[in-house]
Amino acid sequence: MSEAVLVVTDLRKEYGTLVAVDDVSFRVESGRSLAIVGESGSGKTTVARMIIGLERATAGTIRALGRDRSTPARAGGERRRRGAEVQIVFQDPYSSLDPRQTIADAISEVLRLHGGQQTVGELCELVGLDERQSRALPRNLSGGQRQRVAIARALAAEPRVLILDESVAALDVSIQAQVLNLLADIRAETGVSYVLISHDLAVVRQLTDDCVVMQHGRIVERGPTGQVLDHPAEAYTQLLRASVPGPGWKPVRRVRV
Amino acid sequence: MTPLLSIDDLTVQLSVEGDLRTVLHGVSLEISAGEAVGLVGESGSGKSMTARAVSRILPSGAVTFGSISFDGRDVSALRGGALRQYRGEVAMIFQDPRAHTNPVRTIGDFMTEALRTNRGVPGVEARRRAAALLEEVGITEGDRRLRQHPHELSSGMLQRVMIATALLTEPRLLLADEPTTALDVTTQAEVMAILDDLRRERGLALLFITHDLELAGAVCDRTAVMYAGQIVEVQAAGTLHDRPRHPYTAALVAARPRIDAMATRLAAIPGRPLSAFEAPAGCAFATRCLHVQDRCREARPALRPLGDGVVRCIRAEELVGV
Amino acid sequence: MLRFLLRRLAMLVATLLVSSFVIYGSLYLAPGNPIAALTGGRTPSPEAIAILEARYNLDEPFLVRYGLWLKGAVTGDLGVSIPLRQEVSDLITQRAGVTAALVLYASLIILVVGIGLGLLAGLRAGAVDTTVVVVTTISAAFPAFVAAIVLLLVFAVNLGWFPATGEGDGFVDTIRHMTLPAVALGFTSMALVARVTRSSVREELGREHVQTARSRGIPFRLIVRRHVLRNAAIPITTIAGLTIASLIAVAAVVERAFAMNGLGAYLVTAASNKDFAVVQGIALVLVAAFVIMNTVVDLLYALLDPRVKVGSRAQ
Amino acid sequence: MSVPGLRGTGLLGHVCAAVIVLALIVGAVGAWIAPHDPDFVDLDLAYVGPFADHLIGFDGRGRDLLSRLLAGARTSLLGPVAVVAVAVTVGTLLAVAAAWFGGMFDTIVSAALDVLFAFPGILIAIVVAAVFGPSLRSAVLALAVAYTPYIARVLRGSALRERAQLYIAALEVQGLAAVAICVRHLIPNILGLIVAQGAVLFGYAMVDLAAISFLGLGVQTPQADWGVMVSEGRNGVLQGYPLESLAAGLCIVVVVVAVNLLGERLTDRAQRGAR
Repeated sequence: MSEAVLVVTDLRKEYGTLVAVDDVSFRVESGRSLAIVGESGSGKTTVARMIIGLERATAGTIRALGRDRSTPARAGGERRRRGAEVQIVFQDPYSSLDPRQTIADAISEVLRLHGGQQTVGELCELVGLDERQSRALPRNLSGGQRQRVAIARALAAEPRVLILDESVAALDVSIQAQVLNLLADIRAETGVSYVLISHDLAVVRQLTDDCVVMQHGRIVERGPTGQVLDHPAEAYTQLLRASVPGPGWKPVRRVRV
Repeated sequence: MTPLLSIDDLTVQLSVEGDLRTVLHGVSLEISAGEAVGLVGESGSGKSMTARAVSRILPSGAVTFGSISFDGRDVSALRGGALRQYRGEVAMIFQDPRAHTNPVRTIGDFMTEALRTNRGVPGVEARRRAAALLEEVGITEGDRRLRQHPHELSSGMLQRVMIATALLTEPRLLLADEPTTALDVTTQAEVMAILDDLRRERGLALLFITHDLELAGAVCDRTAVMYAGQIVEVQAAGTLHDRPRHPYTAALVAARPRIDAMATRLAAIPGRPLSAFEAPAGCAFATRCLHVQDRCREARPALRPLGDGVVRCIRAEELVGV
Repeated sequence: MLRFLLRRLAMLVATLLVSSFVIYGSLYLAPGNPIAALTGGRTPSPEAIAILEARYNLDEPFLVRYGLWLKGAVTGDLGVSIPLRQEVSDLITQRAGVTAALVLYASLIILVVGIGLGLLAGLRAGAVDTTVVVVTTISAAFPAFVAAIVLLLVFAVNLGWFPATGEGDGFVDTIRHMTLPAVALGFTSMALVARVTRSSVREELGREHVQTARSRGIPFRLIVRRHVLRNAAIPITTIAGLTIASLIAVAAVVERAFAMNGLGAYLVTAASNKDFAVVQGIALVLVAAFVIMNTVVDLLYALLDPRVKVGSRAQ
Repeated sequence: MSVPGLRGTGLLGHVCAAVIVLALIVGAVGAWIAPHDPDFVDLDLAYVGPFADHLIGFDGRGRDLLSRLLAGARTSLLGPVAVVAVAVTVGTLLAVAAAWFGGMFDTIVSAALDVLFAFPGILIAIVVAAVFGPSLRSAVLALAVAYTPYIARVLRGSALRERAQLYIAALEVQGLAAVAICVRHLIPNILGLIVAQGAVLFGYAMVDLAAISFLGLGVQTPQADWGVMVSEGRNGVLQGYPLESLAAGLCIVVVVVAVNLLGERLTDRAQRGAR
């Protein structure tokens, strides 16, 4: 077994009486990628927010690269260090960039913060943005281009784990394919591990090695992505799989509320 | 037999900060009574604008050319009572049910408003019919639901309310604009099943707008694909996915990752989807097409019959099977 | 809904308590010696000082005096004006009617004219709209005291239609006397209400649910009544309530300009004379009226908007 | 042609800005460019109309009216500037801190602001005048206190919205310090609204300060001030000599119209800019 870059153990999050995340554990090995699959309210995004320190876990531990990050850091040095371990790309490409900052400025701000060796030019090239686009403001870029910028900015911290929180969900099909290919290339080049938060099983298949399926805050099924999607064992996973339109698919009514 | 809805060479321009921008360019489409037609495209392709033009709710300042006729009547000429009558026969469902219901009115008010106002159905009778339809879309305790406000219902349930509401006036054509895009997959399957069932039971025609080719394929008889404000291809929904005739349709099918297998590399389409006003003079897809030739850029290809459908590509025959 | 009501009432009481403390405390800190004011500058005998201190509770510590004052205030006893040697509550009741009538009259003008103009402009684009916008832009910039002077000049001095000063006796005469002051008082707020009405009507007209109603063939006038006006009523109520509450303070200016014997004008006189008991009393009454008004607006808001749920606050 | 900072406010916005700048210049140097001594009394010249280089005549005590308007611009305009400067600075700091820290801190700040909100500005000014004696400084202080909760409330709302933007979360995850995020990103992104709110408040402050001086609790006679002049001219109005009140009133109205229009356009622009 190779080295684990991210280990989550018995993670729990309560909001008042509501249990949003309950007893969630998983590990991500170096260079491999994990999908957290679920629908709205499954708790998958809350898990991501706890890993990156935007949300405080009620119980449980989170370790990245062998270092504990179970509670959000306060000190500046520690927060920067954690920033260089795990990064995130959000779903909405429109609000994830400061509207007043050019692309180059946004990336170089992060490079300066972490004292990275890469240059703005290299990062832009890595994600397929040209010189002219790097001088533009976010409002002059399309959704797909902005998402490339968000990826470049996350990579500027040289993280070992990149969380993709529905990062391609808001994109048109033709653009989504471009970004998925880009993410595959980046992984091959940098060896970064992805944690993909997604409801889209086809995207999960394309990008990840392993997956966990969440429902009502709990993990209901886990395993290699191909196996879970082809032979789902749990009823919920089967339902999820059966709900995806494909050739020959017909919607069927189930329940009444 | 005349089709129920017939859109002929429809061009729509919107005024954006004083300029007129073309959003639809020469759209032609027919829907027969009881037929379900899918309208598929990426953002900016003009699919929603087509539905808005049919339902006569284009933004103010819009300029339209071409014609839309419903049951032989010219839609653009309808006024007053005739327009209200038409709107009872053509119902519309929107993507975001929450924004499309008045937050301060009850579900009952919302559902029965058209019946009470335009058909003179008494309140009690209208509520009885509403509760019965809620039952049909799978919402029990109809009377209680009718007293609730939209914020008390989940999005999935609210979308079912929208469907029930649309059916309440017994329309002949339903315009559904991405009705399940904002919903979870399992909820989407359920809502689509309800929509499909009720539509078939009533022999209702459907214009189903979506970005999901496979979803359209599952519930529609024919699928039309739009790009840059134009229809580029129409054919039977069942065969479109496996036998696309327009390079854009083919590219769209190929770009989508598959659930049953991982591709080493997705066949991405270079560039980004264009709106009608940005499209080049020749074939609108020429800037992104892998099979483009010089002659594609010379003149805009016409929508021409091919097999059981129509296609807007001069190389369609040569490219079949490529 | 009941919990919301109780919460809101608890907040009201808390705000009133804190306000009363602030009012009493700040005037307690004021420099100057009340004994000197009582004796008019003569040097009093030690016995006299002791008697006066006991009479006016001046020998008690601050918190006790605050407590006594607050206890009195709840039962309607606001103490005694030292320079005038009269009950503060009597001084207030004599004048409260004038201020209340003035604010009420102005509110009526604001609601009728403001909402009327706003609806007109919101529903009729073009010349009507432009006219309303120009008129309200100017009237919004007209301070009450400038409006008062202009109204005095035109309608009292030049045309002689209305009296220039005083409050009047009997209903008709009171209306005659109050009309100019009420218009002056409501001038700015009327414009504000008109503008908010106009913009909320415009905003509601552009909402998606209005589009749904259109797509279902609901006639325009019904859409306006059932969806646009009903929904726009929420922001209009808020702004109208807030701006009417603010009149309670601005009334001082108008009363002064028209030489009316109201609470506000009297508060100013008392402040100039350092008659602290009166300042405390009137300030408390005005703040209470202001806070109660704001609470009423919040409750109305909750009634109008079903989304305001138990426990959540109107933002 | 467009002045940076006024882009998107249209011709009217530029005209309004020009009026305001002109007024502020007069406020700064008015006393020095006055053609006559604004405080020189000659009762024989009371209410005498325009004459020679006395372009708009004399007031009820025979002082040169134009000179008094020019001299009075100082307190009438710089007073509101002081009110706005204090209220906007304190209000912005409170709003951003409340939005950033949230939780208990936000609850306490919001509750305190709610209580303060229960005091109308003019009422605070009257009480402060009773305690410290009437003066411009008391009035400015009172209004700054009264306006702070107003601006803090508005800005807290927009700071909260901005705080919820994902780019802020992204920078937090990167490990950028909170102060740096606020100063470099959050505040610049709500700056348009801060400026617009400042302009709106300036209009209110001008009206309220003048009203307080009108009540005799702000700037004191015989000092020239537009509010004081409207008040002093009241007797003239009743006697048929309305010029002093009207001239001073007109000055106030013109500046307030300009400020309101500009504030409105800046607010529109800030909201449009909010993607």
